[in-house]
Amino acid sequence: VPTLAQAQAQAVGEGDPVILQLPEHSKGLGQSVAAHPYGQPSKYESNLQRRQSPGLTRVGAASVSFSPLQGLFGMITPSGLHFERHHQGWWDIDPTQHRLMINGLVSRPMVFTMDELMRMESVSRMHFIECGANSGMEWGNVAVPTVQYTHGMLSCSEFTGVPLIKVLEYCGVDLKKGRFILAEGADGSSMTRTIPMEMVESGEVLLAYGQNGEMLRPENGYPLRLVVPGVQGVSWVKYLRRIEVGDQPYGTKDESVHYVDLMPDGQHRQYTSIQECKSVITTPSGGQKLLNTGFYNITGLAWSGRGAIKAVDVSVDGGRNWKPARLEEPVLSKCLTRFSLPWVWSGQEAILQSRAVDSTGYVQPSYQTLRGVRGSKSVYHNNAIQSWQVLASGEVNNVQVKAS
Amino acid sequence: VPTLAQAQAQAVGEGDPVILQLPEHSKGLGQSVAAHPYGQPSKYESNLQRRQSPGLTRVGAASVSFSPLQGLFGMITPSGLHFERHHQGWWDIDPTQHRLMINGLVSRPMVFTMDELMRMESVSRMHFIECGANSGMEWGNVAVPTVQYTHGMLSCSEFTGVPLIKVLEYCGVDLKKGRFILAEGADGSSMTRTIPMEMVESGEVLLAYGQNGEMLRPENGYPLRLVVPGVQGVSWVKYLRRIEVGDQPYGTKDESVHYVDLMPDGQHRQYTSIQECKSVITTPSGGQKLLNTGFYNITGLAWSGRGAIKAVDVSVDGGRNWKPARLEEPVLSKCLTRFSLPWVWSGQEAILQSRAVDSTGYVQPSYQTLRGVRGSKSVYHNNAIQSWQVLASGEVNNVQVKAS
Amino acid sequence: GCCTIVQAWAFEGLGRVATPAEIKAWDIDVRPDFKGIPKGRGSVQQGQLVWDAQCASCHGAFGESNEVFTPIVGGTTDADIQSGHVAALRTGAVPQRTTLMKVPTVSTLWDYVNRAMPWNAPKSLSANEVYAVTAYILNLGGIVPDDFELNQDNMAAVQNKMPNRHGMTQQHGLWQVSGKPDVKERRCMSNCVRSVVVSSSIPDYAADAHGNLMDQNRVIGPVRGQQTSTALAPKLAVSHVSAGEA
Amino acid sequence: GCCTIVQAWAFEGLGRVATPAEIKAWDIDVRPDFKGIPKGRGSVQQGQLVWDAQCASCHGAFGESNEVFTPIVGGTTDADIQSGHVAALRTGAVPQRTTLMKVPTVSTLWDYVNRAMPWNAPKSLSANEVYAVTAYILNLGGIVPDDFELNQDNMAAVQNKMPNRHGMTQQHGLWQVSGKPDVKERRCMSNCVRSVVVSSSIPDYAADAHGNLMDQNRVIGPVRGQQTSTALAPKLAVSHVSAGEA
Ligand code: HEC
Ligand code: HEC
Ligand SMILES: [Ca+2]
Ligand SMILES: [Ca+2]
Ligand SMILES: [Ca+2]
Ligand SMILES: [Ca+2]
Ligand SMILES: [Ca+2]
Ligand SMILES: [Ca+2]
Ligand SMILES: [Co+2]
Ligand SMILES: [Co+2]
Repeated sequence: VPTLAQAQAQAVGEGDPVILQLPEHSKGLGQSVAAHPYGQPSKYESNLQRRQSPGLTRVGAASVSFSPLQGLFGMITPSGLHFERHHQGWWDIDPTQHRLMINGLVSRPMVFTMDELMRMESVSRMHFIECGANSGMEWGNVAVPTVQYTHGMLSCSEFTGVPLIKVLEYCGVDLKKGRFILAEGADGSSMTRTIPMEMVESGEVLLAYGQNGEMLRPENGYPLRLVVPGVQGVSWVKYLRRIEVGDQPYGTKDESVHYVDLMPDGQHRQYTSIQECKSVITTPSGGQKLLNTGFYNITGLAWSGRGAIKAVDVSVDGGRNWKPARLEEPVLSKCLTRFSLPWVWSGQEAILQSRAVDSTGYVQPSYQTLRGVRGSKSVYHNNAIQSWQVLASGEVNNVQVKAS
Repeated sequence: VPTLAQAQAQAVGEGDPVILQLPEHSKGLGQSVAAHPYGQPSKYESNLQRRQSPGLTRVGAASVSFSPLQGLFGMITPSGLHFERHHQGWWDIDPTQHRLMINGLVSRPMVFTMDELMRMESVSRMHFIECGANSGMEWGNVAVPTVQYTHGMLSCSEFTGVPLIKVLEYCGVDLKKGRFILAEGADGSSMTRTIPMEMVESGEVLLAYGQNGEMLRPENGYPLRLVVPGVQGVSWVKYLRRIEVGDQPYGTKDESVHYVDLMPDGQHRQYTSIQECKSVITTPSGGQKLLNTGFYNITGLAWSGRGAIKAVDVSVDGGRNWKPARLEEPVLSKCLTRFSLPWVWSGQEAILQSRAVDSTGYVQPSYQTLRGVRGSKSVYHNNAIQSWQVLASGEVNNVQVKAS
Repeated sequence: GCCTIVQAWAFEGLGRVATPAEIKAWDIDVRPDFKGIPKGRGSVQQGQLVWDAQCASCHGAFGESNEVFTPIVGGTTDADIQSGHVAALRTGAVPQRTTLMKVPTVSTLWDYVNRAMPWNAPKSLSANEVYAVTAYILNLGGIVPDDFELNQDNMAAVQNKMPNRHGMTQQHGLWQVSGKPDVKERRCMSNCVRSVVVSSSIPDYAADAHGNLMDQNRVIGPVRGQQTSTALAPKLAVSHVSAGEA
Repeated sequence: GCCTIVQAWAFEGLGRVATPAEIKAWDIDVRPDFKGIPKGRGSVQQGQLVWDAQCASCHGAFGESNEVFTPIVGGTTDADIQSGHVAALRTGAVPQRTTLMKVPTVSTLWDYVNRAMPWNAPKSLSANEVYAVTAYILNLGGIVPDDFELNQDNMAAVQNKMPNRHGMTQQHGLWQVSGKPDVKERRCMSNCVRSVVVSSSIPDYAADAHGNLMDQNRVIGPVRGQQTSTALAPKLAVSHVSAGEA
């Protein structure tokens, strides 16, 4: 790892040696095209990996790897760094052998091959996917150091596939009785989740095979997954093998034992699904260190499972005062939106926060407001405002604050 | 490679064996999270690679690899499949040692480190990049079999960086005298290209380091390249080390010997840059074979260096009749736009074409119209309508047609 | 003519009707109303045999193990079985929430074990084995007696004894698109609060619990990762704007 | 206070002024008006020594080689040197366009050799060597005599002898944003033409010139790649809509 000194332009004497002495690559012949028929990031980028959070889970095949949001730009997540959540491990399934079955309250239960699904008219749409348990470790207290671990169960891709409602209509769905679907995976867990037909009818729920221009990655459900925009990732069933139309919810394990939100009165909320409006500053963020005083671009991500982002406000004084940030275009529904605000750091302590507002007018809550309603044992759906404390040393730390 | 028969759902007797006998992945435990800290495509996707066109160039380090458009979805090109064009090979440059110099008609010539450039306020924008020589082999006759080779010097990414004009203003640029910039790379070729200040002033030209959420790939100019939306790829100088502001064009090798368009009168057009409105059907396309008769989704890509796509028309009878295709949203300026049109193939011969119209009202020309003005020796800037002939056998072939 | 341009989303000719055998092979879900459950039976004793052979290695002999997954059994009381509310969820008396403390529906247990367990050999159990091992789990939780035999007909009666059967609410706005949010923040822009204190941060001793953060950040850019391991940190110059101005 | 939120794009404190030595090290471009060219000199004879030692292996002894790159020399005539228009570009008399047939400006040759050649050791030549080898290339093209010495002062005179110096036009709409397109197609929607014939296609013998196209397409999807190699093609069933309907 090079030191900071190396990374600063130096003008001692004649000038910077890396300018005065031409580098090897200015004086030699580089590598051929297609040296990598499928290209890779630079070797200097290897610090940015998806990582597990030590101690969070007990076995790697029922676990999470987090996206390194601290180093990402724009809204697209590189597919190689997409977060992972598996309940019974991931597979690289032979797509020629994969089938999708539609049954239940349809006049014609049907089977489709990937060839057939990929022949249908398709749409491509950019959407975020967030695990319902994202930021779950932080409900009670600060638990993890960086935005990778606090918010890294979040990714955003361009998905390509067929609106499920069109295929259900083709199978003769009974939309009067059939107010729910069950989506089921082909992996060992055969993940099952109930989705209200209202969502399917919106046309937004997709039988998706494409992700960022290519096929889904194996870790993300190759060759077929459900895309349920705005809804927690567990409903985006991977390795999708079956859709059943039914007249009541299915009460599956991951909607009766997990992905249920414990309230202060001891009741669990069941079928919590929608990821409400949320944002986080990714640079500067926890575990980082500012190089020196001066100009910085405060930047981060905002999203809402209920629509588009309308505004993001940024505070550098722990929530006393706020200023609207600039939103990167296009601002799309149920998609990450990049925001930024220029800032000059004087070298004194600061507390950075971002607060998003969505197209329904919903305002992202503080921890105080959120806990006031839901307590601190919910595990899921923590969309509180994140605070990053900048110390005089330039170190940025994850903190929670109490305002009065 | 599995046969087609394997890929069709089979309902002989009881049903399809791949449904009746549960696959291994439904009955076992899969792999752990972060098994690949940086993920890869499925092994079943290995046919989609960037490839050289045999015989096109003589040495791999001054050559082209083409993007496999025949298998891509949506508008984003996976960075691993981004087309490559190198003049003196590619490098994986140590970014801590990389510098950008601004000189020429500025009051303060300056040097920036990557740290400093990445601290500045940035924007993220989706744009296509197309080589000026894309489709160049086809000016006279059909020369190559598939859309990978006819149109594959085309990719589209979300780029992140700083608007060059802001940095020039910071250096005290003289915009009255300085009507041109020279962009120069740090590789062996130290690629130089002149860009009119008019384009820089639009705010669209970026000092870019980000591509699809992560850093630029080494093959695409890591750690810094110029992004010049709407302009041929050669101007998007990679490994960017210097910007000079000047009062006249620079007449560099790649604007005096190459990337000059030969007209029928023997004159070359110099400083041709803008990639005019163009489109191509990617499925079904040359070298493919339809699986059987019935429903198909004709889909492809459209783009314009002068703005946004307004419409794409599709013909299935060689240009006699046209129908407007559906455009995938968002439709962005100087960005790929995916179009599609549902079609039922009866099994008889057909000739598929697409024709794009951009926001300036410009209509993509036929070969007859284009050659009528520019002849057939231009090499660069072939934006003619592409024809794919569907034979009764289902085979799709690259053809050119003559209408009367 | 050669070709028809058709109306969108017609899909003519794609797919085929599923056979009854195919639907039977894949349609394995069991709903809270027991729709989908196959006939069968299994006793607590039979379940113990399955459990000890195929489950205990991961979940512990009494479903109490925390090694591979959180405990399945524990934390419920006879009073809970009476009330249908697991009291410890309200009082916080039990630190960890077991499966039986949360699961409101016995169908969920049956369905999940049937589709996903044993973890490394899912879908290998017969229906009778699933009945039996479900009975055994219920017995470990004191929900059914030692001599109980579970079958498709007495599931509904067992459901009435599930300790947390009334522990779920759907009174919230997070499921349906039309649902209303429960949390309301206001968008104050200036002088929103008087004082702000840090109420929680990572204790020093846990600073390197996630490894060396320097190695989890890019080597260039506006910031670096903090050196959190014991290895020597590179010297930082944070007191001036840029070395170039020195 | 701790912090100022500033106006966008201010960048306060970032970057530093470049030193004269740094600018000298990197600002190597030479424009058509010869701005940027360093003082120096080199004769055709000296240039031949450089060429034979460092260039001929790739470009051929007379710049005629097609092996590593298209020929540098050839296709120009004395008449072209007179007119400043390479006639073969109009007549098509020469199949391949050499560098000297196209390059309008001698500065371009000097600049490019100086920055990029020899290909595998760019920027290794001295200014005098670049003058010399440029003189040698010009001599191979009959533009300067055998006893010529090129230097910064006679470049302008040589420019007046470049065979294609008048061969470029900027009269087109493809450079500036405000440029107008030269090609006008109309957007006809129906009955646009009477007949359509295929005028060009890939000859059968070239069918596998790009390898087996089956291996360049996905193994699933609406289509397959065509089998273009000699290996046996899998049997295709194209006469019915789907095997499932059989
Ligand atoms: C090899 C280890 C292993 C074996 C053997 C195993 N399990 Fe599991 N079990 C797990 C893991 C890991 C999970 C959590 C899966 C997840 O994250 O979705 C689990 C989850 C469960 C759950 C759901 C608990 C909850 O709260 O989500 C039940 C019930 C269960 N197992 C029962 C069984 C039964 C019954 C058997 C034997 C027939 C069995 N298990 C065998 C590892 C195992
Ligand atoms: C190892 C092979 C090699 C050597 C040695 C070499 N060249 Fe080249 N040269 C090339 C290649 C390849 C190109 C094309 C580069 C590109 O695509 O931009 C080229 C391009 C050129 C061009 C531009 C031609 C055009 O039409 O674009 C000139 C002029 C040239 N070389 C001159 C020289 C001189 C003078 C030397 C010796 C001092 C030299 N070359 C040594 C391989 C070589
Ligand atoms: Ca989830
Ligand atoms: Ca190009
Ligand atoms: Ca069912
Ligand atoms: Ca500075
Ligand atoms: Ca200069
Ligand atoms: Ca069919
Ligand atoms: Co999950
Ligand atoms: Co180029």
